[in-house]
Amino acid sequence: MMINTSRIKQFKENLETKRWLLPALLVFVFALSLVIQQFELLDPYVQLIIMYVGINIILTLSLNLINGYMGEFSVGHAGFMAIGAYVASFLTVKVFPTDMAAWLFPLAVIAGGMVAGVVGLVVAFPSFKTRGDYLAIVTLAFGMIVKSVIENIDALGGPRGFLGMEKLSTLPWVFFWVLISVWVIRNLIYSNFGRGVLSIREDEIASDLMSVNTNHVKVLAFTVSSFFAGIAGGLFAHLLQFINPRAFDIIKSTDILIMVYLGGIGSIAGSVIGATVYTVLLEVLRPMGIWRMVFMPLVLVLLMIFRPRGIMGLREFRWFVPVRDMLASRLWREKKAGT
Amino acid sequence: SEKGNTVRIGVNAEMTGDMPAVGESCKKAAEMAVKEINDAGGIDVAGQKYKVELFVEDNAGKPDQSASAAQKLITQQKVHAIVGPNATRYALPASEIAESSKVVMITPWSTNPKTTLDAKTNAPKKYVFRACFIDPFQGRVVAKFALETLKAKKAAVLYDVASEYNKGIAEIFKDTFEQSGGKVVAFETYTTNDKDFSGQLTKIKKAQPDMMFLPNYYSEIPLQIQQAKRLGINVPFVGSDSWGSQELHKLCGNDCEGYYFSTHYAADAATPVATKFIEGFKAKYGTLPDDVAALTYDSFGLLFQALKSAAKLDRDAIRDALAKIPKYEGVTGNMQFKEGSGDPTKSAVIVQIKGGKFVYFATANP
Amino acid sequence: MSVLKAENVTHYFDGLAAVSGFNLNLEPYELVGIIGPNGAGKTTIFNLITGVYKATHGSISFAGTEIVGRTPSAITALGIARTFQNIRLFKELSVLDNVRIAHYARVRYSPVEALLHMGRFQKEEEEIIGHSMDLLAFLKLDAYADEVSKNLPYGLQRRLEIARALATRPQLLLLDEPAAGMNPNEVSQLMEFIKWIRKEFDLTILLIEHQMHLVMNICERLLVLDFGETIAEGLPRDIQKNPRVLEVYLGEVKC
Amino acid sequence: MTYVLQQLLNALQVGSIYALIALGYTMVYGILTMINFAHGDLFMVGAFLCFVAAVTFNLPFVPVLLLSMIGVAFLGVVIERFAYKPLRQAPRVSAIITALGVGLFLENFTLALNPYPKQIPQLLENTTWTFSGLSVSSLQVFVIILSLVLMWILDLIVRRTMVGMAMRAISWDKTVAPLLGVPVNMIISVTFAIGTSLGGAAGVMYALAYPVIDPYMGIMVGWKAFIAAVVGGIGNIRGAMIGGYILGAVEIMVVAFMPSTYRDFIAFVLLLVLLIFRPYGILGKPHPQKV
Amino acid sequence: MGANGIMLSIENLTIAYGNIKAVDNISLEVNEGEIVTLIGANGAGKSSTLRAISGIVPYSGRIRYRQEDLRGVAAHRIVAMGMAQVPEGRGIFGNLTVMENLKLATWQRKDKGDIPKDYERAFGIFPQLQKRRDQLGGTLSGGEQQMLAVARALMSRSSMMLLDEPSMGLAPMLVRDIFQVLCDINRAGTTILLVEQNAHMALSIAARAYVLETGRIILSGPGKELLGDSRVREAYLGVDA
Ligand SMILES: Nc1ncnc2c1ncn2[C@@H]1O[C@H](COP(=O)(O)OP(=O)(O)OP(=O)(O)O)[C@@H](O)[C@H]1O
Ligand SMILES: Nc1ncnc2c1ncn2[C@@H]1O[C@H](COP(=O)(O)OP(=O)(O)OP(=O)(O)O)[C@@H](O)[C@H]1O
Ligand SMILES: [Mg+2]
Ligand SMILES: [Mg+2]
Repeated sequence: MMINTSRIKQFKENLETKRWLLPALLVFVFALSLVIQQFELLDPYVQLIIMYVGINIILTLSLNLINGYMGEFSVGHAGFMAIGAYVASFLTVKVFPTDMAAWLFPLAVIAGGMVAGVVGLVVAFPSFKTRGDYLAIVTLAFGMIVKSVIENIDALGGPRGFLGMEKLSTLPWVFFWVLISVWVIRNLIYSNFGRGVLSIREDEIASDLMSVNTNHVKVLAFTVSSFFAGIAGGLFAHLLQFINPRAFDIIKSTDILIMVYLGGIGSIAGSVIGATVYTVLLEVLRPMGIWRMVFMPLVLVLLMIFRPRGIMGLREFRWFVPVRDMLASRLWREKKAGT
Repeated sequence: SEKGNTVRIGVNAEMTGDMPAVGESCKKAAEMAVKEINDAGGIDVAGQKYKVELFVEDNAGKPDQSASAAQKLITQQKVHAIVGPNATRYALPASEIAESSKVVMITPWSTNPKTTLDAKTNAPKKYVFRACFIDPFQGRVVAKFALETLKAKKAAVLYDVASEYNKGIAEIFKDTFEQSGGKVVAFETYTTNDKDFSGQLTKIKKAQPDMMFLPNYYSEIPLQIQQAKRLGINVPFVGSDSWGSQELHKLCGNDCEGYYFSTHYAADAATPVATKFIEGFKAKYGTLPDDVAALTYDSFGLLFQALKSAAKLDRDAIRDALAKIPKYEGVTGNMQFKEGSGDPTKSAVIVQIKGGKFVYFATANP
Repeated sequence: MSVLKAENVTHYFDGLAAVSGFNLNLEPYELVGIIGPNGAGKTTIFNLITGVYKATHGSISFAGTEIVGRTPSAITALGIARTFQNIRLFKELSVLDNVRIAHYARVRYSPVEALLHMGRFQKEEEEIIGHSMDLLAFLKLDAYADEVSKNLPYGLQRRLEIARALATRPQLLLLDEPAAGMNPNEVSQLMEFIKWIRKEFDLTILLIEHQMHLVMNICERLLVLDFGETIAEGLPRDIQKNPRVLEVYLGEVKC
Repeated sequence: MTYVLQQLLNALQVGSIYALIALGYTMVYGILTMINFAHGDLFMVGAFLCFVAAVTFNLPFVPVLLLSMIGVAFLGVVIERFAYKPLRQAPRVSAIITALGVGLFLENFTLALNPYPKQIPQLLENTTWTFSGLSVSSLQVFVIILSLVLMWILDLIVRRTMVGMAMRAISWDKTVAPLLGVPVNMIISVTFAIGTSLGGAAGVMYALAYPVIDPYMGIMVGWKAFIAAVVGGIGNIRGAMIGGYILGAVEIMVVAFMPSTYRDFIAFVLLLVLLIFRPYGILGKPHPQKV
Repeated sequence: MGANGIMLSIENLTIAYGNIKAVDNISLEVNEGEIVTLIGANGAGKSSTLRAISGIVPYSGRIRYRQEDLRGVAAHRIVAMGMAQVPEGRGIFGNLTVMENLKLATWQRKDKGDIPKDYERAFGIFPQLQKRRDQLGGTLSGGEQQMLAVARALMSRSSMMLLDEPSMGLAPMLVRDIFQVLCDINRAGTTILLVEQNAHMALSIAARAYVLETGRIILSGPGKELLGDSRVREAYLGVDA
């Protein structure tokens, strides 16, 4: 018993010391990104691609919350992205004083995310009653409605799009938001609400009967998910400096879906991997011309056949898991042995 | 920063996505222009001969990919200048990158005024040029043509509400037409990729217009005209430069016979430059060039002419030479950049579709 | 005061009465069994009590509170927990997480506290883990805590369902065929187990069972259902001799 | 009045096409509960086969129609065997994502071969009759009638034949069917063949009615047909027809009586409202969840 | 009965779902003309055994029907060989009419001409079904559904019938009827392997019986004998020994 306990302790200490590595690494990379930004150390093209990867990670993670963790099938995610993009852009261009735009940028992005989050409720409510393919239609129609509404608002430029944003999305900002989204989704998933989300995926009725207030959980999940999609939209808009409704059509939603299922459902690591692989592969294969668009779907189909849940489906990179959860049973045993 | 002893020119084209035919034409014309100049021994820049090297990137008909294609051309391929993208929605994000990277970008076909303007200040961008005229000009040309030549009093418009080009030009047409005494009796919309327009056309028929303006892409025109005729709308149909693809004849057959559109050039009233291009294109690809091809070719022509007069082979020198081009004789007519602007002064032509050809009808000067 | 009181509860599916005029009064600490042939409406009664279906007529009150019309999660939070006839664990999740989820209603921290890992969050999470593990240990499942629940043997899955139900801290526990799939030996152990948890957790228990051995030995009172109607009610001893009940379970054919 | 009639006629034509494509979705869904997101692209392939048959091989209408239907059916069966069948035991969404991938593949592969839109020649004599301002074209009538006939035949197959009986049986319970001697894999292939051949037929019909085709033509129409199928109650053949006609009618009638700019907005909002009141579609029923 | 008399023989059958062994190395046989019953608690592996025989779950071990090894034979081919199953929960197609349900079962038959005769035979045994020929299967009462399930198995011209809990969900009267029909069918020459929870009833009509417990056969012998066995009485008949 003694030996056993000390080994667990050792394992835990080991894990905890090494655990500092990940946040340290992230902080370091964040600092690095600031330096890169300041001294223009990285090729702007590489920077641009990294920022796309970052934005796509946020999108993928946020959709994974609904489709992967909660097991629904939402297909209109680009609609939330559009809302975030337009709200943030409208703020920096039309509302905030021009010379302050750069300072108020984070506020604009957050506002975009919040509006998207509130609109997320529109989709959360039907999800109380419908599931599966019918909810898919609700989200699909929602995406199309968002596009159509923006097309009809002249103040937003309608189909001509909206421009005038400065290039405020920088490597540090994108990186910062990636960290926030990973952190928020991880902390939510490894909490009571996250367990509620998972239990809805596993068995909604049983979940309800185990006292999980499924409606609350759904509202929370849809709000958080659309909030981050909105954040991604704000970053996207201030990276491209131009947005139009078409940039957020069903094809964009499909792209996000593909990244989620490619990387793997119900996994933060999967989302990071899926978004990175997809974005980078698309860039790297650019010289293939049209054939890259033939090749990519083939990769997707083959992956689905051989790994139906995606690369990291339902598995997690161990350092993303809180110690409390990962070692729950061992720590408990250790405590019992101690007392 | 630019490397080697070649002139490196990038093309950012819509090879996949929603308008692959545009990208295809653009690429063909670019390859032809480059081959011609290399076959002629290359290009003289500041007293030295250079071969031209071409880099084509697909922007997949997505704004983000358009930006990354531009960025890749600039920093990875280290091009001296970029031609493309063609559609405004892809040209805009790419133009921001070109402008901030100080690399010349010439869009062959983006007719939206905003492409060459700084969105904040509305001042012209320094590095962004185009080879075509702009929508307001074209909208006015068509409106005037409808009022004066067709003597139309009541016009109907059907346009794609989800597409910036169509909507922009439709609105300018409406304004001009109504300011000049006409009346737009129906102003109907559809959404990209629609193929059925019967609802809108039935409504238009009820409004009894004298003419109908269709500022839409050539691939949609045949369907719109056929369906209109089937419903018994027998008025002249008028279009804009987006009609100007040779494919239109194949797609439309007899249905478009006799109608008009404004465009960049007319093959039959062609100058020797144009004739040479048309013949060359036909010989190389077996089809007649459309105006994306002509404008792409002209974009290259503009670049080549600028290169010849550039002080040295360098991005800024190219931009300065381009801005100061005295007069360029292109396939799509003579052009010159307005003082401090990336928009050329050039005329439009009205062509009529006759016997499966685009026939010169009139010229409209700015 | 009675723990559960059902009065004249009736439920129709597409016009078919699955349960009609059902009455039940459970006193604290009672252990009552419901028996009856397949399709008699036994599980439907559980579903009505736990809010999965809303009774077409009648009233059900729990500790004096009317519960018809409330959501299942609200009813569970009030203190009624159940297991399922066809096991419904959260299959892909670990045994421990299955039990942790059942603590949902008792968590006091808000999503924001969860995000920021503020004091209450840490404390409650540790409590939940501690309580869940204690419960698992109590039911001799702690060795499997990190196992994915679908990989447990059938018998342990049943036991985990009970553990999960207990984690909601119920006053009233509904067990739907807890002995299904158990051999006579296991059934005997289960009988002890049920009596034991009743004592430990001070529970009122209502159970559905086909295994006469179990029912006859541990239930203090029995209800016999057939075609949605209660055909007999009383002490096991009397029920066992009731000719109508015998007919339901036994019969003879000459071949 | 003429105006309203004319618009009704328009709605009927648009609805017929949506209904035809929706049928293909519904058939596959009905039997496998799988949304075949590649269906819109198979429809596109049908239109392209029509082009090849009519232009390259210069065939008349009937062989063109048959060839497209058979070609697409063959493609559908091949796709089912290689891309979907391995996923029958996998989570449902995996198959849906695979279908998305297959669809993207079909689009871009076709595009790689044909960058330009293609024109479909007039395979049928097209005359327009006018009755006091009401224009009816023979093609319009033909499209509506042929759609109805194909739907009727399908309905007959599903309701009256042994194969149709087996399809319905499999959709009710896949595991019991083989115990009665029904070869499930074969029936699924047949269902795919029929469902996708209807997509092929819709492709031809669409190509005749709207004779300019391109590789991306199936995307939007496909999504809309999927919506139609769901609105009607997915898995239900008559529901798909009703859904198709409803979607067609909504789209046309919004244009007819309201500013056409609002068409998409109003149409989708109406569909959402409909789904709120009938969450499982018009003829659909929720699968009873036994607890 | 000699070797010829063995209709179905199962040797060392093991069935696993993932990590769970549902059936663990069992052997049993059914002779031509017999009723053999397999009893055991929920989850003992009875249904799994039947599913393996019908070829719809993978297994290890050997299953032979009339000397032919069934490994690799597709489920629908096994039906064509004359072995039909009445599955657990009846497996009625609720969206098909009674007639259609019956008709579907003739899928594998080559002798299409004889089919009408068999409808008559089925309706002769279950006159109630004839009255409901055009009613949807889903709207039948439980007992009628069970009759339909048996009738359907008859329609595939099976010489051997596997039944999975035919008494499930039936009122006592109907249970008796169904068992009576099974006896009649058996007397007319159909071999029967019967899985039952209603052990009392099953044992009373079976020639031989096997008792399955958590995947293993713990007892076997003539039906009547097991009916008197104290262990069986305690565990399955709810009677204290
Ligand atoms: N969701 C539902 N929709 C329609 N009918 C249902 C539903 N749930 C149950 N039923 C029907 O109600 C009746 C009672 O079912 P219930 O599940 O309560 O039976 P039970 O007594 O628990 O039987 P068992 O012993 O087999 O579990 C049955 O006829 C069943 O088919
Ligand atoms: N498809 C499946 N996947 C996983 N496990 C299964 C599956 N089918 C059955 N099992 C498990 O295999 C074991 C035996 O099941 P089986 O259905 O053969 O039992 P049974 O004796 O027929 O029980 P019952 O009396 O309930 O019908 C059970 O533990 C069951 O949970
Ligand atoms: Mg039950
Ligand atoms: Mg069974």
